[in-house]
Amino acid sequence: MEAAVAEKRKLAAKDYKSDIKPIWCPGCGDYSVLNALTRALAELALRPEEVAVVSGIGCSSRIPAYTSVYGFHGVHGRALPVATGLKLARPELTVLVTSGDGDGFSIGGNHFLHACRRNVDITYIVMDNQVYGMTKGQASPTTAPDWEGSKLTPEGTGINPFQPLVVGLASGANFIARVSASDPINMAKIIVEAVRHPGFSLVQILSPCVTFRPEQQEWRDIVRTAVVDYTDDAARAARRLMTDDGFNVGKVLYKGSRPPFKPEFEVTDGSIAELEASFVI
Amino acid sequence: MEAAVAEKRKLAAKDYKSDIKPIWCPGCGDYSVLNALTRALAELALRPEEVAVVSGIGCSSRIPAYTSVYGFHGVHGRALPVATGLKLARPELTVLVTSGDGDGFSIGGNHFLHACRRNVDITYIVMDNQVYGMTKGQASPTTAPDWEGSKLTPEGTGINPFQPLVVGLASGANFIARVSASDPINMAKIIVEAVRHPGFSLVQILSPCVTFRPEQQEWRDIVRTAVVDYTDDAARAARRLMTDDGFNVGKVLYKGSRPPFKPEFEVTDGSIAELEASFVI
Amino acid sequence: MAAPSVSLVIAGSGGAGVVTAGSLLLEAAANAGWYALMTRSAGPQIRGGEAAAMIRFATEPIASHDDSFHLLVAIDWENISRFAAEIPLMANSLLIGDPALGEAPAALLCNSPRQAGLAMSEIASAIEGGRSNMVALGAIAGMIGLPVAAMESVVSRQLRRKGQAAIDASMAAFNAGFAAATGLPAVPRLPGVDAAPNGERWSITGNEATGLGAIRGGVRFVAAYPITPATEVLEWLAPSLAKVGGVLVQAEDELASINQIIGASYGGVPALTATSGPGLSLMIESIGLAVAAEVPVVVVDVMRVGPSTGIATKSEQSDLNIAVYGMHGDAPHVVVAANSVADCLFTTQWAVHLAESMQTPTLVLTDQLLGQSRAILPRPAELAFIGQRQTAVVAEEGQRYQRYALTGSGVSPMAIPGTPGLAYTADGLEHNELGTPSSQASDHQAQMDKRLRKVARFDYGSHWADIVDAEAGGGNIAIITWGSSTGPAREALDRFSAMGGKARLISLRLIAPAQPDKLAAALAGIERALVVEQSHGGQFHRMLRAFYDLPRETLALHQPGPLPIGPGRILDQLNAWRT
Amino acid sequence: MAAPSVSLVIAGSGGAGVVTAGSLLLEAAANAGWYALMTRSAGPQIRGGEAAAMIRFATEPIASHDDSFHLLVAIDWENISRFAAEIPLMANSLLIGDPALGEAPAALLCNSPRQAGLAMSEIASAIEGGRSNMVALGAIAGMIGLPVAAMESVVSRQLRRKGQAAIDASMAAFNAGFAAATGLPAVPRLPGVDAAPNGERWSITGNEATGLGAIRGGVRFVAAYPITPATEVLEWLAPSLAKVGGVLVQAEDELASINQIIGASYGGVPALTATSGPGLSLMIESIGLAVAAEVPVVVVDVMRVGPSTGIATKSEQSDLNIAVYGMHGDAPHVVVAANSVADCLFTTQWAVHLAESMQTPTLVLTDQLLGQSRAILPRPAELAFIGQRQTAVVAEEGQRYQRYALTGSGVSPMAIPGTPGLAYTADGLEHNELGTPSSQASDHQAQMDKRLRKVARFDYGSHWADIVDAEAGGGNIAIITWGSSTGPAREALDRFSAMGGKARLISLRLIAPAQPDKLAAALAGIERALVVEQSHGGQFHRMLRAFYDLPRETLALHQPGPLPIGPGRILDQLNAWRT
Ligand SMILES: Cc1ncc(C[n+]2csc(CCOP(=O)(O)OP(=O)(O)O)c2C)c(N)n1
Ligand SMILES: Cc1ncc(C[n+]2csc(CCOP(=O)(O)OP(=O)(O)O)c2C)c(N)n1
Ligand code: SF4
Ligand code: SF4
Ligand SMILES: [Mg+2]
Ligand SMILES: [Mg+2]
Repeated sequence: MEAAVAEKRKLAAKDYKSDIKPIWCPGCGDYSVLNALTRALAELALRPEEVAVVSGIGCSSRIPAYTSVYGFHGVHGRALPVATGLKLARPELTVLVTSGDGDGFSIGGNHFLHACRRNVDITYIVMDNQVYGMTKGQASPTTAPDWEGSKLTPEGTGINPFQPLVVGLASGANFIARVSASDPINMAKIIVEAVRHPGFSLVQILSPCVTFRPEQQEWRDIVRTAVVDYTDDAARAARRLMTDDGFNVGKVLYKGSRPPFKPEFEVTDGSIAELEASFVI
Repeated sequence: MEAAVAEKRKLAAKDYKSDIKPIWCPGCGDYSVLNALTRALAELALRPEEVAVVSGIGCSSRIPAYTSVYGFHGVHGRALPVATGLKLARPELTVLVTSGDGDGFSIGGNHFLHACRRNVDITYIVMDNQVYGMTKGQASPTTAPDWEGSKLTPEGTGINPFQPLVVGLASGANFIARVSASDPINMAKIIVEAVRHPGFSLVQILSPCVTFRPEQQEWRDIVRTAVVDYTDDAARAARRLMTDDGFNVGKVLYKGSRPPFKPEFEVTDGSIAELEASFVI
Repeated sequence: MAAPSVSLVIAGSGGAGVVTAGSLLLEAAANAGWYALMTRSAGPQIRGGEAAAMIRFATEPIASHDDSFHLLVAIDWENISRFAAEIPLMANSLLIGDPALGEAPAALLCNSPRQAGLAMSEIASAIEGGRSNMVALGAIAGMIGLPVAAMESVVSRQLRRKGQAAIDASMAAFNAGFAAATGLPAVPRLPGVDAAPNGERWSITGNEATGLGAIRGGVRFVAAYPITPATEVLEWLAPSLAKVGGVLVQAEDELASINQIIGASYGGVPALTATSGPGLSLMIESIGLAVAAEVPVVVVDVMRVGPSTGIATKSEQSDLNIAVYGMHGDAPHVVVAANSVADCLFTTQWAVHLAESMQTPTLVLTDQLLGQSRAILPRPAELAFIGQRQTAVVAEEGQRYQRYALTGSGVSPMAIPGTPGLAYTADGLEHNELGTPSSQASDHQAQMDKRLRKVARFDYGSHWADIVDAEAGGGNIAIITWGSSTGPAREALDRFSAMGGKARLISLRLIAPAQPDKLAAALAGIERALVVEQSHGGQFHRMLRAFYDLPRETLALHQPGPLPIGPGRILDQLNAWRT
Repeated sequence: MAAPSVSLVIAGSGGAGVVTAGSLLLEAAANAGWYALMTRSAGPQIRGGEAAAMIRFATEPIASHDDSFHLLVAIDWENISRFAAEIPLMANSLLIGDPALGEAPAALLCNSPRQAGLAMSEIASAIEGGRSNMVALGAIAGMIGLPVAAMESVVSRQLRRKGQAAIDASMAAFNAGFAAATGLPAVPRLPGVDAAPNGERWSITGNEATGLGAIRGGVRFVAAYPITPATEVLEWLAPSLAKVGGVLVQAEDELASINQIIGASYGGVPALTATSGPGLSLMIESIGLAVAAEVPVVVVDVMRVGPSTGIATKSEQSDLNIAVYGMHGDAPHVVVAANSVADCLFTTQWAVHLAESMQTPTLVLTDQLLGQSRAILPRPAELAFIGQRQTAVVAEEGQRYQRYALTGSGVSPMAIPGTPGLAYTADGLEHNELGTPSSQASDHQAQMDKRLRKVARFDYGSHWADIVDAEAGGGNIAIITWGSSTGPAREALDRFSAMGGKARLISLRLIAPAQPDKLAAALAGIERALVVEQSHGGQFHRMLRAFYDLPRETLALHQPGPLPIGPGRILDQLNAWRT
């Protein structure tokens, strides 16, 4: 049905939404990410069946079911390997991953490293709210060390926050951007760019958790559009990212040109009989 | 016995060795790491019972049993969390971790990220031979993309090597050095420095696998002493590390000054009765 | 249960303050000398969704909810149908809604309960600062016989910081509801009882009790990764550990948390983690390490509906298999299970004792129902259990220290790092007595025997099971159950006994290792057994078959979560056997 | 086995070329028309340590090693005692060493085998380019009746690239050994047989067979992390997959590999991973995801000695528990086990078929013994199994696609990404038929029933077990076993039968789900059962008790690895029952 329609006219953002009502709290930043994502898919003019959105567990990871494309809602922290397998086995699909700061950088940290390094052509969208929303408010790797809002770390974590873009860059991500949920139009634009860029694209989204981090509603006033344009020099990007305060948003910060990892996957003329012949004695 | 002796005289490197014969191949770089490590312990004048060496699985991870200090030989990739728990629960112990490029950066990657970030006062020694020695020669995260020596990746991995020092720095390691197994004396010196430096210290050792990477025996000729001294500026260190070729050795490359993560662990005057009183209604 | 009880539900959407209302009611009931059990259910929304507080009051301690509810007070109807299956109403139940909010949804009316209207919002709006939920509480109090005075002290304590005006408004709404109760149809009223002497009653959840058991047992290091419904164990432990000189570390994942506690325990500090099914799955490899390297650790699994992510907020007894059989290789270890909110304390404390005594990982199974339920209960007894590890302190003259010495008990004295002369390397590779890796069949056999011996020879005393005879010595019927199915089974037994039936209840606290001799003795004279558990696959029943000889006529009563098997269904089978 | 056979060991340290020698011998034997089974054992060193090749030759296909060896040729004595338990020598065995290298160590002499000297190094040094191992091979050939010609073609092919001089030197050493054999005490000689017609014999290891089964079944995506002893499955698959248009990815860890194959399979490509116990432990959570989200995947576990890291290079059948029961929650899935080197091919191919047909994870259990043994065997049959997944291709008019529709078979047609109009979200949360997350008890029950129905109703045909009657229709004794214990059991049965005994062998290939009706039928007339397995805890026996009714007199014969339970021990019990 959707396909037939798609042939007739360009789909609108709303055509990429499902009819399932999100479980999110009113005002959650993730609504605006869903809006931007569907807007980006419309802009990319992809048919819904050509796209798969993969996720783990968390409020942010609920996105796949709220879209009308193929979705996979797996276990906590393992979205990237699922997406890797899917993209390698079905290279013609457009594969996106939606994640949170806990799912992506805490339990999923190792896959993050190796996905950056492996540079498969997927787009990784991380809704960073500096908290575990789904489990009702614990510190995540990106939480400030002095945040005392969690009963698990009532005096703060005392640990330096994880810098996802710096680590992503150091591990080999091929495209790096930071956007704010308060600007869904620009977010959509950058998601489009990320999808189009070959290799592993990392998009960090500052997406407030209004329930457990109500103070993040101020982010919309704090963020500023990054002043410089992207660089393709990793060392320079590293210096910039290591010294920024995390609120430079709305632009691509780094674009690399490493070719994506794409092992050949197509039926060749070898046959099973040939393989068997090697055992004959 | 050892303790009594220790009181009488300073122990020598050999006193930190056990009588278990290593399973290593003749010529393996790890022998020289064992030598340097025991030499460093002697230099630090620590009593054997004050030290614990923790490891995972791999040729390199066999080191603990070859020493005369307390050892823990756990499962593949999980040495850092074991060491973290041990050090937090027993802050007076000197805790070192010995690992390999597979154990530490492949399966153990997430703990590496978070150990750097958490900055507990332990010393992490990684014997990097760019191969899985123990399982007979597969590519590791640090292997060059065109190495065709493994049957699992007969045409090379096609994947950019992992840059442990860059990622370690990006994640918050507080001390970073690279040394060569071909120079055990200097290696010992740097291990001493790493142990003395507060917080999480990362020491990458180029330690050849003579069996599966015989060409690494040439490393002794390729390595050069790093020309610049260490910096305490992370952004500068990042630029240096991102542009170096991996063969600058023999020096500390970065020293940070973040205080170690050290939650208080001592019996306070609170009592269990007080806790119970809160349930009384 | 033989004593009178009343069961009720307060339901409503987000802002309605359902859970707060339930908690106030519980405290007031405690003031009145009643016992209580409250469980909560919520919709999928993270915040502001619908919720229901299911409460039972009685004049004696409560083991279980009833099969149905006498009274449902719906502050609004928002999504209330979602709870329909969890809050069965019968023909004599009473359903109270606010007439201003329309009709009750059909899903609640299957058994045609009585209905009545209570204009909660209207009454509340007539009072400055009045709220519907206080009106509802007042009406409930009036109906079930809870004296106003019992609520007064609660409200004034709870709202002290908000000032007298807030207290007065709340009590005015409460009193208005209380007055309105006289016009409502009757539900069971509880008799007044004398309030308990000070300190003799506790209000505690299963998850808090688990935390307290850990600290009582000697745990001073906890590492964990948050997961529903185990997080509250950790939330209670974090500040509490700090008070007794321990520490809780939030780890990057469950692989880290299990290995951190292994490290701490290797260092000599009793250590614990708490998680739920998905997290336990991730810990399996390293629990096997703790078996092989003989490091005591306690792993609490607050079970939820599986498989996979399942239903995170609801209860099921389906992690028994993974807890007992989950490790690769032969990995003898200990699994214990709590059978009530109060028993979470006992069992966790015992678990620390077992782990430390046998130097082996011990898994504690509780579940969402136990963990997140709050009970008003008698002050739990002091327990003698305390983690006691056999440590090695001096090397034997001229001998190298044998960390894994082949002792008769299987337990070998463990050197704690820092002890001079006893340095050794703990190893997950098979090893000889010294700990040196060995691939010899003889070393493997010897160490396997030793590790099995440790848990097989240990004296678990009478704690391996709770056994209740409905009528001393009589009957040839047994209910065999475990964990949170024990409460309903206990109540079924009471009812059966009240009807003159004779039966025995055996609730296993020690799930592994099996105790065939003890169960055989407990089954003396039994000809028919009913195995009760909340799992789809009948995991407990299969486990019993694997390790025990069961009576020839054994019936397995099992169903998946989230609905518990109520006392009534168990009683039906007992009665069927009687006729 | 009824046919004549000879069992021998070649042992020596690193440079001695023991394993090369064994391989040459195997090939030569195949040329001579013999069948063979070779297993290897090595010391803990990564390279250059001591090694032993244990070989059995026969004129019929070989299921098992014998209880002891007729002949041991030690090229040197270096650390050979390490193998003593694995290479039992009896009084009539012959132990050959090089007199120049001293005495045989005591560990080999417990049963006082005959001894003889062969001056291998001396003979070899007399030949330019001659090596001791070729002398040893020659002597062995001479003693067991292997014609020189059979070796000639092997050596000339193997050494072609090294030139004629190398070939001549090798054959000269071989011939010298062959000649020396005449002076040595006798060991069993095999009769000459006709060489098999071209293409009718294969030389293959269990791990290679597993890889071939995967490709035959349709697997085209493999992700894995190396681990002993599963790595050879992957090493064979990597280049072979490339030849048939598939791909193998080396993942960062096992958590990644299982999730990568889940992703590929969700994408419609049959997918597999291979690992061993520690890796399987790490995959448990995500195997549960594949159960809940109904994604077919095949997970091969080449078992090694556990628990924990255990003994990586040695065999044990002790991952049965985790394979069957490892997941949290109730997670119905399929577990199959290969019972011989050849059966690794059959069973893996079948596993792909089962996984794809039922859209469920299927675990394949093999072990180090099967996986790393090389067999000369008859060409395996072509098999009809091929992964066939029910896919959905068009949406029903006006209906939203129900990914998890409640069908009678429990299998719901699966939409493959790319199919228009059928986009859905696969979910590990409990869900309704559409896949939308649900926490309703009714949805949970319905989906649990469906997932169980899939595997319970499937027609597994006759492949669920291999059943052998020693004497058609007769006997009241059964051996029940599985996996690599099947070979010795088969041989015990043959011997028993040759002695006039009557018994039945039932080797379960389908471990889960249980097939109680089928086993009951297979046990018709059986009064006594012997359960044989290589585990310390008797896991298989416990599993049988849990799911099956066993004969009243059932005996469990189990021991941990690495030593297999030989045919003799099984035969002893059969004989004990006969008298
Ligand atoms: C293995 C496992 N451990 C823990 C959990 C519990 N859990 C669910 S979501 C979550 C954190 C989510 O945080 P984040 O990714 O930041 O998502 P958010 O809810 O903030 O969007 C956790 C810890 C789980 N589902 N599985
Ligand atoms: C969970 C798990 N997966 C895989 C293995 C197999 N394994 C053992 S060591 C090793 C790699 C070791 O590589 P590295 O850390 O570089 O050590 P090296 O041997 O090169 O010193 C692997 C994959 C294992 N033991 N456990
Ligand atoms: S808890 Fe936070 S992240 Fe989750 S839905 Fe609510 S606002 Fe959003
Ligand atoms: S395989 Fe390589 S790393 Fe391992 S012991 Fe041998 S040389 Fe060293
Ligand atoms: Mg978050
Ligand atoms: Mg290595």
